[in-house]
This record gives sequence, structure tokens and C-alpha cells, in this order.
Amino acid sequence: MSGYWSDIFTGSKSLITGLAITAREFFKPVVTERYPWEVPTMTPLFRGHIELIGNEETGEPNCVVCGMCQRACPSVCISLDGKKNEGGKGKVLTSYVLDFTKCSLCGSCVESCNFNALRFSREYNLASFDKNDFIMDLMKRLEDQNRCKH
Amino acid sequence: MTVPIHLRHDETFVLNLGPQHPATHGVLRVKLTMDGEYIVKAEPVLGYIHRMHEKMAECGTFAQFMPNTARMDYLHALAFNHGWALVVEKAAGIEVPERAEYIRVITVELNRIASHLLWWAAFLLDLGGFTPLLYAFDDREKIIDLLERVTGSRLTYCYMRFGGVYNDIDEEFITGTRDFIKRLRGRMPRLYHDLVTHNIILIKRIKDIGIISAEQCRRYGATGPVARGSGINYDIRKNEPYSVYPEFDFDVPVFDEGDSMARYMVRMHEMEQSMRIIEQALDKLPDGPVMGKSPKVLKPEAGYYYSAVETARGSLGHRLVCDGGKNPYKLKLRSPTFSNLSLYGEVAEGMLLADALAFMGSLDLVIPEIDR
Amino acid sequence: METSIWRALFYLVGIMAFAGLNAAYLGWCERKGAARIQRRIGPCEAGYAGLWQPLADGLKLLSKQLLVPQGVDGIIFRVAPVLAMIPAITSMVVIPFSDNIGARAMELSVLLLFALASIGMIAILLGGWASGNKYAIISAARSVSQNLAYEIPMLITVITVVMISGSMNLREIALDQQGGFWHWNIFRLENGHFLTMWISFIIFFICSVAETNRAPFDMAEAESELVAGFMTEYGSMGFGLFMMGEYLNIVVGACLTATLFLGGWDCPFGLTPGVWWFLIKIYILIFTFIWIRWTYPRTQIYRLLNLSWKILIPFSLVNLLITAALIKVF
Amino acid sequence: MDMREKIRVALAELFPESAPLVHLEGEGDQEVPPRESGVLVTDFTKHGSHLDVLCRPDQVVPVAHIMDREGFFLEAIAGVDWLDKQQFEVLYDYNRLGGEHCRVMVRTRVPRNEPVVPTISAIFPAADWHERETFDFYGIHFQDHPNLIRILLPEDADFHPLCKDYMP
Repeated sequence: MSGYWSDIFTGSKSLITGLAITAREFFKPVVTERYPWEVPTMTPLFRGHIELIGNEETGEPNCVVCGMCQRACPSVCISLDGKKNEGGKGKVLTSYVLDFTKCSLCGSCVESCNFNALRFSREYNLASFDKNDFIMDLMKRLEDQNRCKH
Repeated sequence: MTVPIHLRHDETFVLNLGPQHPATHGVLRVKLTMDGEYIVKAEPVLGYIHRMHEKMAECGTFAQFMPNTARMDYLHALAFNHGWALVVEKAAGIEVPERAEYIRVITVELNRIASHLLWWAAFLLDLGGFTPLLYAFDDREKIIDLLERVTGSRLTYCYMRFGGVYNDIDEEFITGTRDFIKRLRGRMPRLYHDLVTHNIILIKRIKDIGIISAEQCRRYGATGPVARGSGINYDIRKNEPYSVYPEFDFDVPVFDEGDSMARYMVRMHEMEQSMRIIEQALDKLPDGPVMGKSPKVLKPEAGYYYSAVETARGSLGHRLVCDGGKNPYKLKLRSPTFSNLSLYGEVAEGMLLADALAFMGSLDLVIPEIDR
Repeated sequence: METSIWRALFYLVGIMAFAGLNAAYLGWCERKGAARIQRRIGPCEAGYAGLWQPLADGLKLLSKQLLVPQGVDGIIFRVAPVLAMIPAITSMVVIPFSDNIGARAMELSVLLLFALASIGMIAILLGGWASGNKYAIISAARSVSQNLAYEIPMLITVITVVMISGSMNLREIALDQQGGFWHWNIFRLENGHFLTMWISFIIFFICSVAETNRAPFDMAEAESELVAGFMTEYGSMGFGLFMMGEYLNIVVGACLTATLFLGGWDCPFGLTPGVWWFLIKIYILIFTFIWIRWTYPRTQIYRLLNLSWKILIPFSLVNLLITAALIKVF
Repeated sequence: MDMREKIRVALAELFPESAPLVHLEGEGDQEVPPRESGVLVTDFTKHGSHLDVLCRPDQVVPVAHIMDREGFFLEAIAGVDWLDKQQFEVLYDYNRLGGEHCRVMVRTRVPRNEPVVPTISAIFPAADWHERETFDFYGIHFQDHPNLIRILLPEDADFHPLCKDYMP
């Protein structure tokens, strides 16, 4: 019987405490960020899809077609191709296609690159009705970026 | 509440709880044979989000499996990262710099708090309380922001590397973490305990519900908060110390009741212990590199390797079999909730549907980790 | 009493408008209130502060197909949502909003209200049963045992009020409490009724939360256990009617509480009484409903029955005896 | 000592015919000669288990009984497909919940064309699901298992994906 009364008293007390807490929260300011209107700052390490880094002066990709990124990728989403560099030594990149539909943004490719040729982009507004939009030609992207720069 | 009720096995119906059901946190399906609202037999049916991670591990190199680890237990992804890094480091004999070990511990413990916060939120949602969910998410958001700062991702981290971590932490992370701990400690007593833990409705709802005995834990291999809520003082961080855990002073909360309330209390106390670990780690954080020497191509010698870490849900074991090649020959993931869930059928028998769901919530299930 | 057709029309339109507005905008209030408690914003895109949101939701529900799944009991399945809505609106006929606003003042209006409330429960039972869904049937069974358990203490507390006021007419009961808060049944000074009536009020309030199937007693809906309970198979306006019925039940419950215990349209400190006082009281009560819902977790069906049979019913019976004694002594 | 020694002795009794114990330490502690059965003490820091027990399939149940008696719990059951030896291997990981720390790995090998291992689910209910999983992935048949059906793969699957010769 003592449990009966103590249940009623401690129970009512806990219920009233609960109401007091929610009442206090009611009058506090909201914490929601209204996303499309308020954009939070992006961390420096943000991982968008990868993109090629161009040479500071020429704008040509830094890539030497060593294929390390392709081998490091766990999901086989990078396919690249190069041809022999006429005149110079090594190879030049002719195509670099990223299948973003398979990418898990693990960053293995960026880490494996020894020639400062890859980085994460800062794209986050990626939405499309067409799956093919996510098979990205990164060479074209680099050219567009170069054009914007000039 | 244990109601001495005579279950009628002849007049039953089958209730399919899931794979789409609000309380199963994903795609768990439980085939319930019911007599009215009483459960005669409960039989979890798994595999709705099975992705065969073990085959993926065999098909790629050791490093290529790292992103997969985060996709099993998406709530405590860093512990899965850590477990995989540990077993490969063990097999390949890779040394980890001390600073990297400390950073690992800090991030894993932060992630553990985030996982427990989400469990708390989801558990309250199972019990029909929606407001606590938002309070917990408010706090969890702060952790996710902090972790995003160092790891670059918000949920499925790929942060650990064999021989260290991917990125060093900065001053802003350290002050942010200290602020967060202060904030959570300030909010804990009111928004968590006064509002929920001491609430008579919650106490009546989960006390004496789903009692698991210590012997049942042993027979079913239950670990983590489930075992600790049944009076078993077993925490891999203490019993089988790995990384730099022996250097920290923390307690393992153990409750003897074995009911849902005990498991609830274990997790609530664990958050405090994790905060203690983080504080000590931040105080002692040594300088140095965060990445040790690690061969480009890993070829551990042939043999059998096992390593366990304590995730938010229990003991995660990686059983690795190597044949000397650059791919794992065999990887078996001993996921904690797989074993924890296997005792569900035995314990849920004779329970009311609503109690069985409260009990299920208290087990803290993460389905992708069960199904792998 | 005047019985011209204009009066009937006026009240018909008035009650329908009051009911419709409440059904639509209580949903908005609930969402906004919940959002503020959880430190969110709530609806904010549709119009100023999301004020068009209920209309948008209503239009969406209206434009959806009325789906009658295979294997359900067609007629009952269609009738149940309507049955949930009608008694709630009908109840408003006997509610005295103020001294001179009130469609009908019947002698047994308290009894009528309870009779209508039971029909609402039958609607849930029928809806759950006709759905042929196991979750819905469990929910229907729960809701019946819950309503049975809570009507008893509720009626007993109402008897105390009826004994004090000496009438079962809501208007008479309200008139009996005019002249400041010390005349209200809950704080009634004369005969020392304030000693017990506040307990009656609390019991009545808990029971009305349970009667309207609101959290923490939303056993019938219990979205994390029974998906959506009796509403699982309902879509479009069938679901909409159930929701509106639920909100109207809350309004009726608040009106009844205000009339029985809080002096109806009386001003607490002797100013001019009027309909606004009544509205203020019922909206405060409704806000308390919302506040409670977003504070507590759901209870469990046997806890709920325990609460009723072990705590509320004994307390209300003792209260009844004391009240009777007080009336007899003084 | 202790638990490890006690378990080692208890388990060694099951293998009277096996060669005397080879106590290997440090590096290169691979099974040097191909063993038929026996108990091996392994380096915990390197391999993560204290004892490595290789037994015949019919000894799995007695081993499990010893483990149960000594208060161990079953962590996991794993299968390994040794395609070149035409063998399946079943690995049982035992561990203790608290107390003195002792991890035991029990292995048994069965021919690939007739993979039958007795079940230990009657001793450790935890084995129930793990055995079902191993059956699911490798097609290893656990004799007398009460409910040996697929657990993670769909019930109508007709393949065992972790076999080394399976490629989707």
C-alpha cells in the first residue's frame, strides 16, 4: 500500500516536472536552421565528388595517368585514359570519367594521388532526374572551370 | 510486467511486424504468433538489407574494405573503422603513432555518445515520446558537426587508416569538443533525466520488461549494454584493452536487474563515461604524426587473426583469415546485435505486443549491422 | 424559447463553422505548439507562419482517391469515419458558449454528451473491425476497453458536479457558477467543496485525455506499435474525418471541462461575463492537451487500465461520498 | 594460471593421439607441420586468441560441452573455403564474459563435397543463427540443427556466395 501512495506522489511530481521542462523549452528560441534560406558554413574537409586540379598557369590537368586512383577505388567508379605526350615525356590525360552513382566518397583516390591532381569539389547541390547526369566527365569540368577563371 | 497468463496455442494468429514497421528501425521483420495481444512465439526474420560485405571484403584489398565498415553500423561507424584497422594492423604488424591512437579514442567515444543519443531518441520514439527525440538530435547534431570537421563526412565515416588516421584534429575541434561536453553535461540532468528517466510513465513502461538473465546472455553471446544491464561486468575496453584505453580512468556501468530499465541506465551512464574518456584524452593528447609507416601494398602473412572492439552495441569481432595475398582470404564479422537479437525470441515469449516493442527498442538494434 | 427557422439556420452554420475551423486549425496549433516545445519552427512555408497549411492539407486529402482495400467490410468501412465526426459536431448543440449563445439547453444535456461520446468510440471499433487489418483490430479492442475504463470515473466525477449544481443541464450548471472564480465548481467556497472538487477536476481532466485517445493514452493509435491503429487502412478523407473527429472531441472535452468546473462563460474576477471567457478557457485547456501530448511517452494498456481501476475510480468514489457528506452537513 | 592452462589441459584430453604440444612463440608461429588435431597455444597479441584448437568434426560437440562447462560463450561461427585443399573449415570463437580473459579458437575441417558438421545449437543457442548463416553462405550442413534454413539470403536463393568458386 505504501508503494501505491508513493507511486501517486512521486509520479505526479515527475509528471509536473516534465511539464515544467517542456514549458520552459517552449519559450526558448528555435534551433532550426532554415536550410535553403540559411546555408551553414562548409567544413574545409567537405567531400563533394572529386575533380581534377589544373596546372596553375596552363590550366592543363596535373594528372600523369598513373592510374593509382583507379586501382585504389573500392567501387570501380573511375575510368581514365591517356596518350603518349608528344614532345615531352610521360603521358597526358585524354579522358577522366567518374561514375558518381557508385562512388561512396571514401576519398581513397584523392589520398592515393601523388601528383596533386585530384581534390574534392565543394558541390553539394546535386540532384537530377537522370542517372546519366552523374556519370561525370571531369576533363570537361576542368575546362569549364578554366574558362570561368579567364 | 509478468502476467501469469495461460497462452492458448491453438487460437493464434500471425502478425508480421515489419519489414516496414515504425518500431523496427529499418527493415527487421519479426514473425509474431499471437494470442490476442500476447506473443506466443516471436521469430525474427533477417536479411532484408543484406549486402554481403564479407564477399566484398574478399574481392578487394584491405584498404578498399575500409569504406564498407562504416556502412554496417552507421550509428557507430568509427568503431567499425577502428575494429577493421586494428585487425589488419595486428595481422600486418603496423605500428600506430600515439597521437593517432588518442585521436582514434576521442573520435570513437564522441561517436559512441552520438550513437547512444540516437538510441535514446529512437527508444523514446518507440515508447511514443516524440519531444526527447528532438532534444537528443540537437545534441547529436553538435557531435556530427565536430566529426564532420575532422573526418569530412557526417555519418558513414572512413577516417581510420592502417597506421593512423586520415586527418589531424585542430584547435577548433578541441575547443568545440570541450564546449560540447560542457553543454551535454548541462543539459543531461534536466532534458534527459528529469524529463524522461524519472518520468513515472517511462519507469512503469520499461521497468521489469524484458528481463534477460546473465546466463541467457552467456548462452546467446549477448554483449555490450545488454550484458552489462544483466549484471555482467564485461567491456572489451577494460577486459581486453586495445588502443590507449588502459591509460584512461573510467568506469564500466553495470546494472543487475536485467530489464529494459537497466539497459537504459547503462547507456545513460556510458555517455558520461565516454565524456570522461574524451576529457582525459584531450588533456593528455601528445604531439606527433597521425600517420605511421605503412606499406603501400599490404600482404599480411598467412594465418588466423581476431580482434575485438567495444562498439556502442557490444563486442564487434573481426575474424580475419589471411593466405598471404593482398586481399583478405576470409573475413567474418561478428556483429554485436546479431547475437543480441538472437535472444529476442526466447525473451519475448508471453509478452504483450507493446512490451515486446519496448524490449526490442532497449536492445538497440541497427539492422544493417545485423544483416551485413 | 424561440424556434424560428432563422435561429436554427444560424446555429447550424455557426456550429459547422466553429467545428470546421477548430478541426482545421487545431492541427496547425498542435504542429506549431509541438514545434515550439521541440524548439523547431513548425509549418512556415505556406503563407504567414504556415497559416495556409491546414487548407493545403485538406485540399490534398480531398484530392486523393478514396481507397477501399480488398477484403474490408465496405459499408462499415465507409461509415466509420463519418460516425467519428458526427457525434462530435452534434455534441456542440448542447454546449452553452455564453448566457445567450447556445443552440439548445436540454434538461439532460450532460447525459446526451456522454451518449454521443460513446458513439465516437463505436466509430473507432467499427473502423478497426471493418478494416480487416490485424493492427486495426488490436487497436479497436484496445480502444473499447480503454473507453469503458475511463467512462466510469468520468461519470462519477460528473455526478459530484451534478449533485452540487442540482441539475443535468449544462446551462444551469454554468449559471450556478457565476460571479467570480470562488463560485466555480473547482474552487467552490460554499460548503467547502474546494476540498474535493480539485481532485474531481484532475480526474475528469485525465479521463477526458483518455476519452479523446490523446497521448499519453493514445493506445488506439500507438503509431510505433500498431502503425496507425484503426486508421491503418484509411487514406484520403477517411483519414481526414478521423483526424477532424479527434480534434473536435478535444474541443468538446475542453468545453465540457470548462462548463462543469471552470464556470463556463464566467469571468474569474467579476468582470463582464461573455463568450470570450469561455473561449479563453477552452483554448487554455486545449493547449494543455497539446502540451501533455508532447511531453510524455505513451503508457501501456494495462498501466492505463490500472490507473483507471486502481486510482481514478476509488478516488472518484471517495470524492463522491465526501461531496455528498458535505452537501448533507451544510 | 589459471583458466588458459586449465582449458588447455581439459581440451588436450580430447586428443590423446595427437602429437605432444608444440609451444610456439613470437613470429612464424604458423602451423608448422600439418596437424591432424590438437591444441596449440598462440600468441594473443599477434593472433587475438590464446588457444587454437583443431579438432575432428565429431569432436566439435565435446569441445562445446567443455566450453559450456567452463563458462565460455560463443562469439561467432565462421566458415572458410579452402578451395585448393577441397575443404571447408568451420571456425568457432569462444570467449569469456568477464573473469580471466581467454579466447579460444576451435577449428574443424570437412571435405568440400560432403560438408557435414554436428550442430552445437543445443549447447549454445547463439550457435543457432551463426550456423544458419554459415549454412547460408557456404552450404555447410549442420547435422540435427532444428531449423537449418537460410537466414540472410532470400529463401529461394540457390547459391552459396562465400564459396570461392562462386562468382556472381
